[in-house]
Amino acid sequence: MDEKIISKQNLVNFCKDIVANGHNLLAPGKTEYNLIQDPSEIVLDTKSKPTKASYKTFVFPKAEPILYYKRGKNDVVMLDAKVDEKKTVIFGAKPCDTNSFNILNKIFNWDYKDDFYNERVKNFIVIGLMCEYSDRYCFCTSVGSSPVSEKGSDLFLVPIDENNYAVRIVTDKGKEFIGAYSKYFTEGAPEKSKAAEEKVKQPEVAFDSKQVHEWLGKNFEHPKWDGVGDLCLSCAQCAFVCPVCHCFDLVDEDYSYTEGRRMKNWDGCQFGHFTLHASGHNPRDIQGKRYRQRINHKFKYYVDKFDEILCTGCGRCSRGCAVSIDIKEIVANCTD
Amino acid sequence: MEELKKLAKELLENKTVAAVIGYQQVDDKRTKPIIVTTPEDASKLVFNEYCLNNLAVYLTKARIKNLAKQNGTTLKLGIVAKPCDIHAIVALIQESQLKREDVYIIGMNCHGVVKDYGMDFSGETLATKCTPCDSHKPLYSDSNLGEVKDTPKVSDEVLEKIQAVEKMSHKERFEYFKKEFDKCIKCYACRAACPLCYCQRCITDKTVPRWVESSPHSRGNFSWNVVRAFHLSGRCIGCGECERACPMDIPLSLLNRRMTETAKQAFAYVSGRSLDTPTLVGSYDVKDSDELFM
Amino acid sequence: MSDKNWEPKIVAFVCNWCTYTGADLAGTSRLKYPTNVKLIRVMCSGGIDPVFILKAFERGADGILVSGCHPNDCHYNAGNFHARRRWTFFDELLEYLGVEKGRLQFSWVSASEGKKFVDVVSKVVNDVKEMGPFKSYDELNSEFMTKFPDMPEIDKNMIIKEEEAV
Amino acid sequence: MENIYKPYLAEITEIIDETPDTKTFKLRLKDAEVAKSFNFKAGQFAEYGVFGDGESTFCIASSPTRPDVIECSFKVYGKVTQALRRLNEGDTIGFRGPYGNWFPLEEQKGKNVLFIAGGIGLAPVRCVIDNVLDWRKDYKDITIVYGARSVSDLVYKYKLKEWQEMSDVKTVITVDPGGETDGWTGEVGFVPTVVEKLAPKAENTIAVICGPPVMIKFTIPVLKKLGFKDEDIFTTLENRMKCGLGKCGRCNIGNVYVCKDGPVFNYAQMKELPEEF
Repeated sequence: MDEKIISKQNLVNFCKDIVANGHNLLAPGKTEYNLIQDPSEIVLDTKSKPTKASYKTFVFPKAEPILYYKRGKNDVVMLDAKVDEKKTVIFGAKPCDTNSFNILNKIFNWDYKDDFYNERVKNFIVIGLMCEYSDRYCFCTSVGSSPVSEKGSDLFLVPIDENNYAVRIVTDKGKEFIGAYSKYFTEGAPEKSKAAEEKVKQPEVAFDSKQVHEWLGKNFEHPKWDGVGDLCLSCAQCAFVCPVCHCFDLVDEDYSYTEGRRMKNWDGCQFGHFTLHASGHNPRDIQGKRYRQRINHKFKYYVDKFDEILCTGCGRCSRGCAVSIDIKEIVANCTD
Repeated sequence: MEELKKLAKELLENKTVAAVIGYQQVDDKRTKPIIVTTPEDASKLVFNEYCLNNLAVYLTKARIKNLAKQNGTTLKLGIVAKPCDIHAIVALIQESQLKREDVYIIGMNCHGVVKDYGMDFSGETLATKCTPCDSHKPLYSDSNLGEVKDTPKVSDEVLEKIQAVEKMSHKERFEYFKKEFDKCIKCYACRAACPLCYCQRCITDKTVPRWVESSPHSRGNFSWNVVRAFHLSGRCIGCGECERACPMDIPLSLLNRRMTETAKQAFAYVSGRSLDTPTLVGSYDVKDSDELFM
Repeated sequence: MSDKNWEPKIVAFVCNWCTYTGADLAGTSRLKYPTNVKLIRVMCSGGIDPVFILKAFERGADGILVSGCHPNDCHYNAGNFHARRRWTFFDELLEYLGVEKGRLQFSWVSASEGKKFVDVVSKVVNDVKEMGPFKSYDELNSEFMTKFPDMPEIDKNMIIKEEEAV
Repeated sequence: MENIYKPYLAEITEIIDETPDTKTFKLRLKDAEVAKSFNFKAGQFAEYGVFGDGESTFCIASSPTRPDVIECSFKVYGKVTQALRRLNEGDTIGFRGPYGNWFPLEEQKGKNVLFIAGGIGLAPVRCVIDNVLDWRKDYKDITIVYGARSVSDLVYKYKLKEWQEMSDVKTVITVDPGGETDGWTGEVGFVPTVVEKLAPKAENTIAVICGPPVMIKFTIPVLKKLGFKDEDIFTTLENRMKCGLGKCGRCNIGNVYVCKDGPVFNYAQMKELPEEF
C-alpha cells in the first residue's frame, strides 16, 4: 500500500483545489456532515465527537425522487429521476463511518441493483481519518473494525506529527483521485504512521459478535425484549442516524393536480406502522418485537445473509437515544 | 436518596403501586429510565441533576398501563417526577388521558437539571428549560421528597433567541425556520419523547387522505413542524424533551416557548398548572378577544 | 408570468350556515366581488383543520380566508368559539414562522351580510395583491421539481382541467 | 443507469366486480415489446401502482400459461386499493414485476394436487390451478377446496362454476356457518372442518394453501393429521411490502426477505422462520 505525506497547509490547499474543481466537499460538523464552501474552516480533529447524523444521506438520501409522473385523463407519462453526477469528496470521516459503504453495498446490490445508490457511491471519494475519540457508547472494535481501520476509505489520514499527515492510499479510486493533486504530496514514511496508530487507545471489546449471533439464534423469545420494549419510545432516531440502517418507504406525492413524483424516503423498523398491514394485522405489534427485530437484523439476519454485521459500532443510536437505551450494553448481554 | 428508595420499596411491598417509573444511575453523570416492579429493585432508584427524562411519557403507553392491572384490580402507577414533569401529568389528567387516582406521584423538589449527560452541574450547564422555571416544589404530589436548593441564576437563553427571531423581517424569519426545518429527518423523536403527544395514531401517519407529507423534504418538514407546534400550543408544559430528543438539533423550544407565551398573553393560561380548570384549547370563553376577525 | 398580469389565488374556507349563505346572498343580490377567490364550503368554522390551510399554501394559494358565523350564532352552538381560540394560536404561529399577517385572514360573516362578504373578499384580495405572489412557500415546493424540469408533454386531449380533477 | 423502481404502464382492459369489496382487473402492458417478452411463473407477485397514491402488492392471479392477459384481484382496504377501486376501464396504472419465487410445479409433476383457499386467498391459488389445469395430463387427481365467509364473499364465481363442471377435478365450495343463502347447494362449514371431512389422501400429494392466517393456522394441523409431509404443504406469505426487490426491509422476517426469498414457502421452511407473519 502506498503512503504519502501531506502538510497541514497543503491539506487546506488540496481541499481548496477540490472545491475549485467543482466537486462537493463534505466535512464533519457538530450535528451532521456539512457541505464546505471555504476549506480553511475545516477542523481536522481526531479527538472530535462523531457527528450526530452519519453521512449516509449523501448516498442514500433521506428523501429522494425516483420518478416523476404526469397524469392525463387516462394516460400517464413518466420521467426518470436522475442522480446528480457531481463528484463528492468526504473529508475526515471516522473509520466507523467509512465502513458503512461496504455494508450497504451488499443490500443494495444483491439480486436487483439499486443504481440510485450505486451511481452516488461511484462518484464518492472517502477520505478517512484515524480516530482518537472514545466514549462509553463506542464499540467499533466489537464489530470487527477499529479506530485505525481503513475499511471503506479510499484515502486514509493519520496525523504523524503536529504539521504533517500520512496519507495512505487504500484503493485505486483514491490513487487516481490524488493523481491530479500530486504536487501537494511528498514521499511517505510508513513507520511513523504505524507508530502513531499504535498509540491510539482502542475501545474495549464489549462482546464477541459470533457468540451474540449464536445467542440470538436461540433466544428469539426472551423476556429481555419486552423489558427494552417497555422503555423504548418507538421513534426512529436510532435508525435514521445509523450509518447502515437502510429501510425505506416508497410514497407518491402530488405536486399539482396532474403532476407528482414518487419518493423514496427513509423509514424505520421501530415505527409501529412499518409492518402494519392494511387489514389491521401487524406482525410486529408491540415495541419489544420491533426492538428484537432491530437487534436480530443487525447481528443475526444480515450476518447470515450477507456475511457482514449491520453495525459499524459508532454508537450514534445510543448517544442520541432519548431514553438512554444503549445498544452496546444490550448486545453485550446477549450471552448465556 | 435513601428516602426515595425506602418509599418506593414500601409502596411496592404494600401493593399501593404496581410499578414505580423512575431513574437509574448509569454512571456518575448519567441516568436512564427504569420501571421498577419488585421491592428489591427499588434500591436502584435515584434522583439528581442528571435525571433529564420526563417520565410522564410512559404513563399513556398501553403496556405500562397494563402493568397496573393485576389479578383483576387496577393498582396505581408510581412515578418519580420533577415539578415540571408533574405539570405534564396534570395536563394528561386534564385531558382525560389519566385519572388522578391511578397515579402515585413521588414529587421531587428540584433545582434544575443539566443540559446533557456528562456535564457538571453549574449555571452554564443548566438546561434551558430550567432558566425561566418557577416551580421548584411539586404542585401536586402524593409524597414530596428531596431538599430544596437554589437554582443557579442565568439569563433566559430561549427567550432572548425568540426576541432575536422576532426582530427579523418575515422573509428572514421564513428563511431561518426553513433552514432549521430542512435538517429534520422525520424520525419523530420529538413526537415520541413528548408526554403530550399521546395520540394512538398521529395525523402524519394517516394516509387517507395524507395531509402531512411523510417525506423529509422542505415542504414535508415545514408542514410537520408547523402541525407539531400547533398541536402543542396552549398544551406544551415546556419540559423540553422534544428538543433534547431531536438528533438534528432543531431548536424546537423556540416554537413551543413562543406559543406558551401566546397562551399567557392572550388567555392568561399556563398549561398543566391546575387540576380544577379545563384545558385551554378544549374549552372556550364567550369573552375571548375578537380582534383577529373582520 | 409578468407581475402586471398576476392575479392572486385566494382560497376561502367558509362555514355552511353563515358565510356560505352570505356569499350566496351576495350572488343573488348581484353584488360583484373579485373572482380570485375559490370557496370551499365546510360545515363549521370549528371543523377547519389548520392542515387545510397548509395544504392550500402547498398547492399555490397566495392568500387564505377563513370565515364563519358570528360569535353566539354558531349552528352548533360553540364551534366558532373553539375555532377562535385555535386560530389565535395558528395565526400567531404562522406569523412567527414568517408568513405575513395578511396571507391568512379571518372574518365572521352572517347569512344576511352579503355586502360584508364582498367587502371582506375584496380586502383580502387587495391585501394579497399588495404583498404579491407567495414566493416563500413556493420555494418549499420547488425542491426536486426544479432540478428536473423537462417533463415530457402529454397529449393535449389528455390534459385534465383543474375543475375536473378530484 | 437503470431505475429498478420504474414501473411499466399497463392499461385496464376489463374490470370484474367479484364481491362488494373485491375487484379483478385485467391488464395489458402498454409497451408492445415489454408485453411480448413478459413472462412469469405461478405464485409470483407484482406491484400495482396508482400514480399519486402509491403502490400495492398483489399476486398475479392469471396463469402463466395464458400469457395474453394479466389479472389481479384485490380487496379494498387501504389507500392504494381505494384508489384502484375508483379507476375505470381504459385507465392506466403502473405495473412492476414479476417478483419473488414461485410454486415448484415442474418438480411436482406426476403428483396429486390439493388446493385449499379461503376468501381472497383464492387469487394466488387460482393462478396455480389454471396452470395445473393447462398441464392437466402431467398431474393426477386435482382437488379444490374453497371457502368464504358468505356466499356473496365467494370470488371468481365464474371460475368456480367452470371447475365444478370439469369431470376430472373435484371442487368443494363451502361457506362459513351463517353465510349460506336459501338456494345454496355447497357445503356449510369452516375450511379446516371441510378438509377433515373430505380426507384427501396424503400419499403422493402436494397441498397448496392460501387464505387468512387463522384458516392456515387451523388447516395445517388437519393436513398433518392426514399425513401430509411438511415439504408438501405450500403457501404464500403476505407480509407488507413496498419495493418488492429485497431492499426496503419491510418484509424481512428471520433470514429471509419475503419478497425475494418468498412469497412461496413450504411448511418446513415456514417452521424455521420466526412467527412474524
